[in-house]
Amino acid sequence: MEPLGENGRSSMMPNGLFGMAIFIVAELMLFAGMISAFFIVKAAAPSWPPPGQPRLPIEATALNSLVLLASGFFLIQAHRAFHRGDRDSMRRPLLLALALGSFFVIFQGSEWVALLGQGLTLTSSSLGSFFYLVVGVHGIHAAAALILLAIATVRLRRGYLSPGFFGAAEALWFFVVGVWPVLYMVVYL
Amino acid sequence: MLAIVVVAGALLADAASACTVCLGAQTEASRKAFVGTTAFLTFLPLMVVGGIIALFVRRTLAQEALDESRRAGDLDAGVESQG
Amino acid sequence: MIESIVPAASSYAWEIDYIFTMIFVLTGFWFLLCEVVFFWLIFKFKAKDGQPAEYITGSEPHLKRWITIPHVLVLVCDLFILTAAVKVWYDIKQYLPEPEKTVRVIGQQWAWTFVHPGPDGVLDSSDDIRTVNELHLENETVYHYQLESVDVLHDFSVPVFRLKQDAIPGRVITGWFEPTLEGEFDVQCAEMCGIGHGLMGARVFVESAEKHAAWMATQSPVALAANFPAQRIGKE
Amino acid sequence: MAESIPSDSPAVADDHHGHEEPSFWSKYVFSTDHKMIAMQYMFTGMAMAVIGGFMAYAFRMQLAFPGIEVPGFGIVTPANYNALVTNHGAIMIFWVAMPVLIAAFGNYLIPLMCGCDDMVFPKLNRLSYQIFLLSAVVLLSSFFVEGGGFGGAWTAYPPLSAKAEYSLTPLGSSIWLGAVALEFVAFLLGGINFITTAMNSRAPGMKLYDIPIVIWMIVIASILFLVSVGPLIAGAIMLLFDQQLGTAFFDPARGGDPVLWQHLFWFFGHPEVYVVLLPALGITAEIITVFARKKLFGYKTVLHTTIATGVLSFTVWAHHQFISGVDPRMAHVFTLTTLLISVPIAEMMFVYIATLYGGSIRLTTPMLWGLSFIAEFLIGGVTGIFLGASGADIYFHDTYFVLAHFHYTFFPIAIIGTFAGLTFWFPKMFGRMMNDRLGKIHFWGTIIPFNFIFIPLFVLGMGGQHRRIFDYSYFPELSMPWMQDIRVLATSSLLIMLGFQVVFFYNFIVSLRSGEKASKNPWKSNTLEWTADSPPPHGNWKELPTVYRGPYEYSVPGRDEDYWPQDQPN
Repeated sequence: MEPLGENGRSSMMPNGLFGMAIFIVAELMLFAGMISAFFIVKAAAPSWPPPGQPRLPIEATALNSLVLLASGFFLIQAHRAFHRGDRDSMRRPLLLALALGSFFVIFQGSEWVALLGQGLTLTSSSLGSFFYLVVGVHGIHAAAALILLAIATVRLRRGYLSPGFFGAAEALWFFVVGVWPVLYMVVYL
Repeated sequence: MLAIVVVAGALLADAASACTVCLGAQTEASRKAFVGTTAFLTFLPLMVVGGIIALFVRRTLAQEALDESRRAGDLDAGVESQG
Repeated sequence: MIESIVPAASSYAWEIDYIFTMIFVLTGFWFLLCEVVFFWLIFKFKAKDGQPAEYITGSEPHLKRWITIPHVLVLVCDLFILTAAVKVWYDIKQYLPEPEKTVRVIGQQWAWTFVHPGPDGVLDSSDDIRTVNELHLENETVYHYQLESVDVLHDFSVPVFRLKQDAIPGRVITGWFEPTLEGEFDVQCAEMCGIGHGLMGARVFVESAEKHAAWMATQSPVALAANFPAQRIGKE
Repeated sequence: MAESIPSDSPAVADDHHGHEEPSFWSKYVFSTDHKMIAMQYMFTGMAMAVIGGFMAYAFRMQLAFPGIEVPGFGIVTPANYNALVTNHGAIMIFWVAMPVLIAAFGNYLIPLMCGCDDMVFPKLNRLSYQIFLLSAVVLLSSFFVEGGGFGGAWTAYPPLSAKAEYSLTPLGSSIWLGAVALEFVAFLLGGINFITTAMNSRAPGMKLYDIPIVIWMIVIASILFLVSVGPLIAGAIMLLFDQQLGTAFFDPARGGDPVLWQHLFWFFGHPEVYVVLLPALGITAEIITVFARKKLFGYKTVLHTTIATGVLSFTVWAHHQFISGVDPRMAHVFTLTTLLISVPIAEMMFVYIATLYGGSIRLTTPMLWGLSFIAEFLIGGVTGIFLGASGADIYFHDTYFVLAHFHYTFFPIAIIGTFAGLTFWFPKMFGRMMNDRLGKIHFWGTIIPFNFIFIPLFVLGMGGQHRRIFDYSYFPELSMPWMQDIRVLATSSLLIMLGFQVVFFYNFIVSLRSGEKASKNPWKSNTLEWTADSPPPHGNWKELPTVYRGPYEYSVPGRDEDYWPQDQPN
């Protein structure tokens, strides 16, 4: 049980983390809405994937997903170190998580470029529309979470990283990592 | 109970063709998708928010009990120091 | 109660009127009860000098039952309404009787096109009769309607039949009705469909078998050609 | 609540309020003070209410006297009419009810009633208002682009809303949708703030069951909003893509599904009703307890029924789609849940009525508004049963019966609830009392015409008359003389009601400048906001209060005074 907050206020978790948790619930429903829409359109289609469309790179993305999961794993290590109060040994896993996360986003971007070249565009089919919508929205979240993590890294180096900020940043990144396998299974498989 | 029986009876009855999506195999899939996503969207928030609120309320009530006992402890300590 | 304003012209119209009256009586009872108690309390307990308010927490059993008992009664009323609603819905939307005739209803911005089966009684044959904003029906005949839309959402609404169903582009929606009252009535579009939504009305003519047959005769290509020799009537 | 973090991060509060005399800009425009932001929301909401009311005036005139040149507007063409009804609905719900009830009262009351100096994320709060203001400007600008304002109804069903060739408003529909999306983002940020502040930053000693009901209601409403808005934002992005980028999410000809939008829209649309209802119910609870000098008849009953309502509100949304071509068997489930949700709401009404029992009722202006909320909302509640019962909805769907029903819920919520809260907290907000006599004139001049607007519309709905039709002369059965007389009655009542709002604005401005000075606690109320100065300074209290008991300890036996403020040790 955490101690009473400032002025004896009952504060069960840092404000930043609390606010981020509420935000993440809203974002979860955003993805739930898109997944629902995807299932409805997919079920109504006479054949899936739509004919004449390039195949999504299932294997390459599977590897890329592992990179993302590894990033999440390193962030767990950083989290543990942070809560042990061991700020020195959290720098390395935090940087690794950041690097792997950035790799994931960049790799997804290069995949987009390749698919656009092969003729899968936003308007070419409902598969294309949903692919760019869902993966794009996830990519925006990933980029935002990476920016927060980068700020956290800077603050760690300067020595004023607070539990609230770090909690918020890592919560968003865990959400990005956690929702990706679901999206992968829904959109790619 | 009666309500459940009534609704269940009507659900088990055959769907008519006013059901726009109940004709043919492909529209059958579409119908299932609508029913499935309806259930999904309906129950997901209840589970997520319900879980968070249950956790929050439990922790807060425990915290309040702790505060209460701490306050009682302070009071006792105060009485002792005065005594 | 509804039939005093709008005539009931289909075989299931009475069911809707019945459920309306039922809900009206049940909710009306609760509504009046609540308002009477409410205003009585306001006048009874208006502030008077030297008469302080009572301290009531709401957990006293002899007072709390004034909440719990109505609460259970509301639930019981809900059950009656639910049973009636499920039955009416089942009869109108879920159950589909065998049709004697089928008409096709096509909504588009901003008119209704009706395709009647010709004298042979079958749709999609050469003697189909296609009209715009005029639906001709034979009285006391079970009809199926096939509802389609060309562009946006429309809603096929015939108040006298107590019938309403959305038309969705890309889908064919089948439902049924059986007219029981001869006359001429309004058809409306009940779903916002653009600028002309307010103009998208049509007329439904419910006719006896003889009159209906006579109308069909005037619509046959031969009769039309005789009446308007200069005008070519396009038929698909 | 403070964290020792520099304030340059997006998710973190700045807690280092300067208490020096601020400049005009930092005091009124870029303030992070929750009270100033609340006032900004309040006045923006009121301005939008005037615009929405003017729209109602224009199209009601057209309905009563088809084809006339409406004074102040001109001829109402079909395109105008559609744009007016669409934007009247959207403005009244998204730009009046939400900002005033949740954002304004939430911002004002949560820190004051929970005993803290400000919201936990003040900068986020300011950002939320700025986005909201932007959304309002964007919405209004949609009227002045080529093609005019969006006219596809506030539900914006595709394909009508998705394609310019159907809606004939190539820019208007996208701008409208963008405004709605911006507005959602604003309230998303606001909602995060409300929940975090109320749950994480309460005064010492304020336990969960010591939180005033209105705060609980605003928090639960914020949760409902945050959880339900996601699918609609997803839908709005998809619809915007359909309009501007040529995708086919809702185009049946290219593999999309138009019913999908209704799915995403109503998943949000129904909880939204409870999002605005709950704060109004909470305001009523505060007012009734104060002016009846009574403890709420079962604090926990109200709280638990609110939570039950919140839970059930996620399970009823498909009752808007009974006749829209979904599986007919789904109607049975949603009829069941819709009838079930009437139980907690009915129970809440019973509790409110029972609270009057044994009271010492003072019929001040805020109390009149609070009581009329109950009386009028009951009509809205019972008429909802007709529409929730699938069988009856076949007939009533999209008729004036629906319209009258939801105006009997939304008018008490948005108008009565707002006036109740505003007249009640006016002394606290502006430090002066409002004129009671003018307040009562305004009250009766609003309530009586209101009933004469919408009771006639129930009759028209029973007559099978559909909404959103700009001229009934095209339908012989709907343009019978007695129906036209009813429309004239409704419109003239609206004119009278709008006329009486002048009394309110006069009263508001005069009281603001020269009303009687208000003491700290003019209504002898228990909750914490009445222990601060009127109006409270920046930071609210010199010394933040401590809470010792629940908020509704009125007329406790054995005490000299009939109230017992939450911060008094004994």
